[in-house]
Amino acid sequence: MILTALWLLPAIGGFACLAGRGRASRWLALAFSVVVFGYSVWLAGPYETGQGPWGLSEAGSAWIFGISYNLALDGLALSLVWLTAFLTVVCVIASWRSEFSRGYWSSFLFLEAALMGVFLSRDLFVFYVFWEAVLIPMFFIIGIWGSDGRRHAAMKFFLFTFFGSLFLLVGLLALVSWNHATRGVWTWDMGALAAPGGLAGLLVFAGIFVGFGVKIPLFPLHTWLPDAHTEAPAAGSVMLAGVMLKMGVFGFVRVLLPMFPELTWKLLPWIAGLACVNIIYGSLCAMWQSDLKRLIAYSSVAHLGFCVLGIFSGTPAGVAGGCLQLLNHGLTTGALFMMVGFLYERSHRRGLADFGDLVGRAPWLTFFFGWAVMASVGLPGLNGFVGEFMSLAGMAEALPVMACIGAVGIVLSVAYSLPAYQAVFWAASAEGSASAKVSDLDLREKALLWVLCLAMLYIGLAPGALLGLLEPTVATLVPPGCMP
Amino acid sequence: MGLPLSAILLFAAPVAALLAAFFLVRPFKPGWTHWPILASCAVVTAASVDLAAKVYAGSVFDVPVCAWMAAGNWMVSFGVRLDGIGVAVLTMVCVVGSLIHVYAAGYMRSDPCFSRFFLSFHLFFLMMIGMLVSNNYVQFYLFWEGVGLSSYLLIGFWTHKPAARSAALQAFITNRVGDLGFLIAILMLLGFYGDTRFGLLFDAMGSQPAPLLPLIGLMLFVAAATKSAQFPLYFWLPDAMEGPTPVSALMHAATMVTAGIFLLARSWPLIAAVPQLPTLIAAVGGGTAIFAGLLACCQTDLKRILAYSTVSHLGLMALALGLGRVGVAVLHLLMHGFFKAVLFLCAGNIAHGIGKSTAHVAEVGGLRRSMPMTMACFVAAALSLAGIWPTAGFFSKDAVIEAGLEAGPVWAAMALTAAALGAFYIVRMLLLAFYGPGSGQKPGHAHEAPPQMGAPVLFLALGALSAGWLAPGIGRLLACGRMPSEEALALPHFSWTVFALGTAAAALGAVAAYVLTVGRPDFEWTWRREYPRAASLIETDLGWRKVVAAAAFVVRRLSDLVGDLLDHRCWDGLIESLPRATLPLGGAVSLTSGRLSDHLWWIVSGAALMLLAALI
Amino acid sequence: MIGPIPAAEFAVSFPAASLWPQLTLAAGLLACLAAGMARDISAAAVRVVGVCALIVAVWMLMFTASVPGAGGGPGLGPVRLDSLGRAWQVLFYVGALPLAAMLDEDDEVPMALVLGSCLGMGLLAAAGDLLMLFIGLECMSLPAYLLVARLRSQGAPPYEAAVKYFFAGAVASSLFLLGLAFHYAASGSFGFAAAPGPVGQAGLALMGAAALFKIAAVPFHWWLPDVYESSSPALAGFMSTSIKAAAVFFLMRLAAMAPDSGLSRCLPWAGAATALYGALLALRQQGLQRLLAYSSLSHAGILVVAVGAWAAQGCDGASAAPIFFYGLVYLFMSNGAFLFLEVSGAGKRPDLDGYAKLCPVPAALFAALLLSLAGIPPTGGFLAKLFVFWEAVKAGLFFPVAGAALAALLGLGYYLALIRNMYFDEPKWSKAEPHTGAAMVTLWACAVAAATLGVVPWLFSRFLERLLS
Amino acid sequence: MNATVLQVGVLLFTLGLGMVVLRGQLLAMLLGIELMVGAVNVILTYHANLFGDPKALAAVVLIICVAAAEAVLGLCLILKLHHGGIPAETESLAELRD
Repeated sequence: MILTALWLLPAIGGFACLAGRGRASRWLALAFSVVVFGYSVWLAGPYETGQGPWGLSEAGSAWIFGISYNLALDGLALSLVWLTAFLTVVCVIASWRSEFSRGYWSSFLFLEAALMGVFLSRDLFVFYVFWEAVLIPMFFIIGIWGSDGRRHAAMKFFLFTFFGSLFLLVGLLALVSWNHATRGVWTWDMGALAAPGGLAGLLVFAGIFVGFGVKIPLFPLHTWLPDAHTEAPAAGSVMLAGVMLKMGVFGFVRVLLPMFPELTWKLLPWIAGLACVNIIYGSLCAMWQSDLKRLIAYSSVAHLGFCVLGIFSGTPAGVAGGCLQLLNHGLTTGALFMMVGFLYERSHRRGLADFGDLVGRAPWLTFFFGWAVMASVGLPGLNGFVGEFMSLAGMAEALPVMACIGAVGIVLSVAYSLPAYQAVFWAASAEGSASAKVSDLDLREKALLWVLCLAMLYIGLAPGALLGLLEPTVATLVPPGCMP
Repeated sequence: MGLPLSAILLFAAPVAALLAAFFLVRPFKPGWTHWPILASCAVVTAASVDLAAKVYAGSVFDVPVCAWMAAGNWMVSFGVRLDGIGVAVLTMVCVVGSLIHVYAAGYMRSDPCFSRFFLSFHLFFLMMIGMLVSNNYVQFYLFWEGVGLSSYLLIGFWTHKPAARSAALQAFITNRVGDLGFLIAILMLLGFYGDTRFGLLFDAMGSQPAPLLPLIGLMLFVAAATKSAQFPLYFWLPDAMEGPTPVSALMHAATMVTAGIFLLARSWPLIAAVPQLPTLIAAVGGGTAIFAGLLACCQTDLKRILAYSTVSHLGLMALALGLGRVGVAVLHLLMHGFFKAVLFLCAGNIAHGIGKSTAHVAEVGGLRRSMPMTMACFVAAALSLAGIWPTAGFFSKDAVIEAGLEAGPVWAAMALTAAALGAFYIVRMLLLAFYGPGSGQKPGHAHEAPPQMGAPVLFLALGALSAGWLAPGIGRLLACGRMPSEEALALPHFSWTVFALGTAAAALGAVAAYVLTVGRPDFEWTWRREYPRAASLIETDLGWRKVVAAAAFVVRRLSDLVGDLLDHRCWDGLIESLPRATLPLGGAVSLTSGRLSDHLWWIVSGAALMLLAALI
Repeated sequence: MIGPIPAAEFAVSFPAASLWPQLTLAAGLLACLAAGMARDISAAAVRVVGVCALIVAVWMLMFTASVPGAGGGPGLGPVRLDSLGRAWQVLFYVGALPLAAMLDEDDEVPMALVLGSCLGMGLLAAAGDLLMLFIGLECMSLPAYLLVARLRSQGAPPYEAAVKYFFAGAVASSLFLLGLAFHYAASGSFGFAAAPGPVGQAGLALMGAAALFKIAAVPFHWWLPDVYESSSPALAGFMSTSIKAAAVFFLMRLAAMAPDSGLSRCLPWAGAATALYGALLALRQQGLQRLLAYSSLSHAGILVVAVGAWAAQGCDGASAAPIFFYGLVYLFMSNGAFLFLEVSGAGKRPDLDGYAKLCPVPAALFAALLLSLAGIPPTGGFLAKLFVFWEAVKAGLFFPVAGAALAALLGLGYYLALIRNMYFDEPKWSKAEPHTGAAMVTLWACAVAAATLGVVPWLFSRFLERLLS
Repeated sequence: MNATVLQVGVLLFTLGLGMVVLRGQLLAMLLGIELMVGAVNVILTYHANLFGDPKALAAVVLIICVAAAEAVLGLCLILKLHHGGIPAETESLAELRD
């Protein structure tokens, strides 16, 4: 029951917020998110004492067609649960000032409930139900509280992601029915399913790969991301970039890699190539953008390219690096989006040309934004570097050429983020610019950003704690000496 | 054996100073930010001298501190390595750095963002120290990029100046290109050997060389060439002069730019193992020396002359290193640190005197009466740069020429022409600044620099003069570390032929400069109009800046092509048009026309269809 | 839930024991007409009679175990009560409840017609042979034609839809009769046994055509949009749930006669075509009732695919569960959606703009229903679609499933568009009329049932097994 | 012999169907429907005698009764149209469309 509480609590909170009035539901949301965060941190205790690959597991009741409500928690899932809970608290505090209706607060709690469900589920059917359930709250968050282009962005986001998950559903159905045909037992449990070989295996792999690829987003399936990120409210973008992009990669680690070990090894050049394209394509697109949020959205495409590069490298360093980069990207891009949200909150504009010499007006904002940009560019000593370096080191052991192409990403990332940083914060403000309206951060915002920036520095210099947590996941994926 | 206390202090002091300055002093008394930082400089200098003494006494330290990244059997750790080369350069950096810190306290006093400057300045100091004492490539890379970051912050310190902003951006991106090479080298090393600690790596490489060793060596050279401004990627250094003068003096003359040479010196066993690489380094070094020397002769801005001179001297160090004489290169690195810092600080005083951040040759002239002390230091440093006998520069430059002579006539010719060009542009600068009539500017206007700025310059000038006598001691210090082999670190003995050749070259340069500035005073201002093509060629660094601008344009066009055309219009447009396409499709498919009889026809056809399906 | 009352103790042992639900409905009908005799009868009284009749019928169904010898036993004549019939009867009567609860006409005729139609469906379910099937079908359809004429939505042209519906229905039933005649000519009996020879096949095909007409499969679908658009939303809800479920049951009876006949082979294709056609047309509609009409067309297509898959697997009892579950979930979804139109009084899509800001609760309920109609996972709609596709994939019907899946994706286009209008736009008008108690209660019931069927299916699985056992 | 009866029945049926589909007036269409039902009754009565099975005859009576109900309902609708002033033509009933 302790794992079910992890997603049930926010769900109850969501309904509670719906009941309260505007102001009351804001306090309810804060209370629930803090309680959930506390609970997830407390979970580390029982998690340590658990044995076997799964720190904590909870077997629920079985239902028809072999579907059974099983939940489990391993290192990667626990770290992503922490990230989700932490970012939800950050989002609630960040959007504290603006007058949002109770629906806003309940949507975030429902979103958190669905995300917890995705990270916890051991059963593919339960995983798929939570996977889709994430779309609904985010659809309303983007649609109702987004900026002017929100209607189109929300529809595009929902349709595009739903289209992707249709592929995932067909893949899962085929996988389960093939397992029934060959082994005569109905089961949807991730551990118990084996992958078909030959062409059927390839088709199932492709279906599931596309389903997860849309969420990451991998290169051809990424066009929903810039619109969704640009139009979402600040806290919405933080959750979208901070956690929802991780569901795809989490799906790879939890579903694809354990079930198709030899196929992932055979397709490694193609997938690594796709990841490198993701990095370079995302960076080039980011260079062209004139809107700050779209730029950060495309930078997420590039950063997650590193995650995929790491995870598919099949070496302990690469997989650990990829998983760690998931968390790093959550913190870094979450901070960036939050600060752009603060800018938008003050001036209702987010174009690069709309601001200028904020160094004088908002020195603290400049300091924190610079810190977050340096982390996202992968400056060693901050968290971005650790994830990218380990991913590239992992891929260097598998395919050195791909590692070199991927490494070009670090130059391109500077080429698109620093000019933008300078245009907004250092350059002289044009006459029609909104920088006059930008006031410096208040205590609440500074506290939030200090927590995030110190977390970046801590992970950058001492990632040992987190890497230790990810150790069992990496060990299951890459048993020592397994890489041929 | 454990880590000596002073090694711990090397890191603890600057970090403590930075935290104290940022959290305690800056909010209450921004004006006093420099006091904790100067204290930390003193502590660090004392620690470095103490470490030098320990290493000189023969104890080399290579101590792992703690694990950084670990996954499965793969691990990267933090560690400290103190050996001959490291400590020597560390001491020079600490001494020169501390003095420049004092100078900067005076120079930047009136600047509104005084505290931000000093925090970034000391951050650089911490990063430089960290790099010099790190014991594996990944940690080296961490501080290498930290130095790049602080140079970005300091070049772009005056954010209101557009030129400073673009120079900072250009510097950071170019350095990032070099870092790409460095990262690829590290990835290959890690991929093959699994560990990048210098000690273990070079022993392991001795037994079974990695297949991609030439690539690794080349990538290391690319990294060093970018950071130490060698030919292909040097253009960021002259533009970096937009930063305040203490920044130019410390980073872009004495310490930061030498990081590349230090990297090559540190990884000499790897470089030497690659067959053609040292000769390539020597060739590029020599070429850069001559190319930059030539350009320095024609510059009109005081600091840009010194910038090109730094590029030229870095070329000399690379030449010496390429010819196998690592000791000579490091010696020249140390000496160059002193006299180049003095020259920059004097240029700073001159500019400060006439109330501008940097001085154009036309604006200065005849300052010998109004700024006697600065002139004295300038003359001392100029002699040292030209390599005249008693000065420090003489010993290291002669060593380079002697290394050139040993290697072959071509290398010797390169070294000598570089020496001559060096003498030419430094004497020209001396005459124009202190003796020339100065175009229409009253000599009495410029005033001598205040004592807080004067004193450091004086000490450095003394160092530039007397450091030469320490050469034998430095030679023994360098030999203490086990890393590069003995003969690579040996310093040449004094030989009259080299003395004669060097002094002749310097004299030739000085006379030519005298003739062109004092003999024909108007030549300076007229030759550009007489030879416009040559002038424009010089302006664009013999056309190399056009090539770089073209490359930047290509990348921007590529991002436009991919970002706008490919992604936004074609791919996104296609996906957006799909849902819109389904709307008319519905209209085409609709069967209902509204009239009852048409509908009944559908029933008949449907029934007929069913019959057909049943009967066939 | 209390256990079933042992049949022996409750059901009087005369053969008609199994027809109690139908008898209750007949009694309700007569009570309604009798009440009409009295001059000043209130609409509430009529409503109470109607709702009670339906509820008692459902209660009887749930708690009288299927009488032994139900398979067309001696003396029972044309009556046959198998578990399939009893299960689907629950759907018919529960589908009629919202309409019965919402009727507030001043006279008793509409309620009598509704009960008459339900009685027809009851007979259809209990039919032992084709003749009884025909009678049930007609007894269901004739009141429906009149209801369409009587309960009209505002601004609908009078009688046009009723005339169209009548003539189409009449032609279809005459087609059925011709099929019956051929069947009799070939086999000599009206039983459900398949008739040999081409004449028998032709007979079955014609009867199948009549069934497909009643479900509104593609070639025979044209009447549905006009009828649903011009009838009142509650009536449209009744027709889209109960009458469609009866038609599906009718088709299942026919398909069970000859599982591998031409009819069953073309069912999946007709179903997929209907689903796609309904989805494509619904994208273009501006009128909300016409949009929901085409969306019910799309769902009917999926039901036909389900029946096709059931027939392809030899019509065994177990694999009938997905069809029933889909019917059950669709019942709540469709009734709820039409009820919302009744409650909100919205006609065109722009009327929904910013509705969430005016009346958040109905808007939220409608949004939940729309998500369930679209088949988004946490709701029941997804589970229903998943089981149907599952059966079809097992039966090897890959292309029809692909067509139906594409229709589901297109469905998102218009379902989400409605949610978008409600939530993301600014309200154009400020009036928000009060909501009657009965309508809101039923709307709540439908929305909660549709949403939770997906999340707590095991709660219902016991109910399903008991019914289908 | 029963083939010819089937053919006659089908002929009559198609005649009725033609009347319903081709004619514009609703009354004529109503007659068409009655004709179609009549054709079915012909076939059924013949085969009832052929198999000597009285149930079919009972079915015929039932079918006639149902057809009568349909006719009543159709006439009622047509009368309502007439009272409403709408001509009982299929052309006039064409307002509802996509």
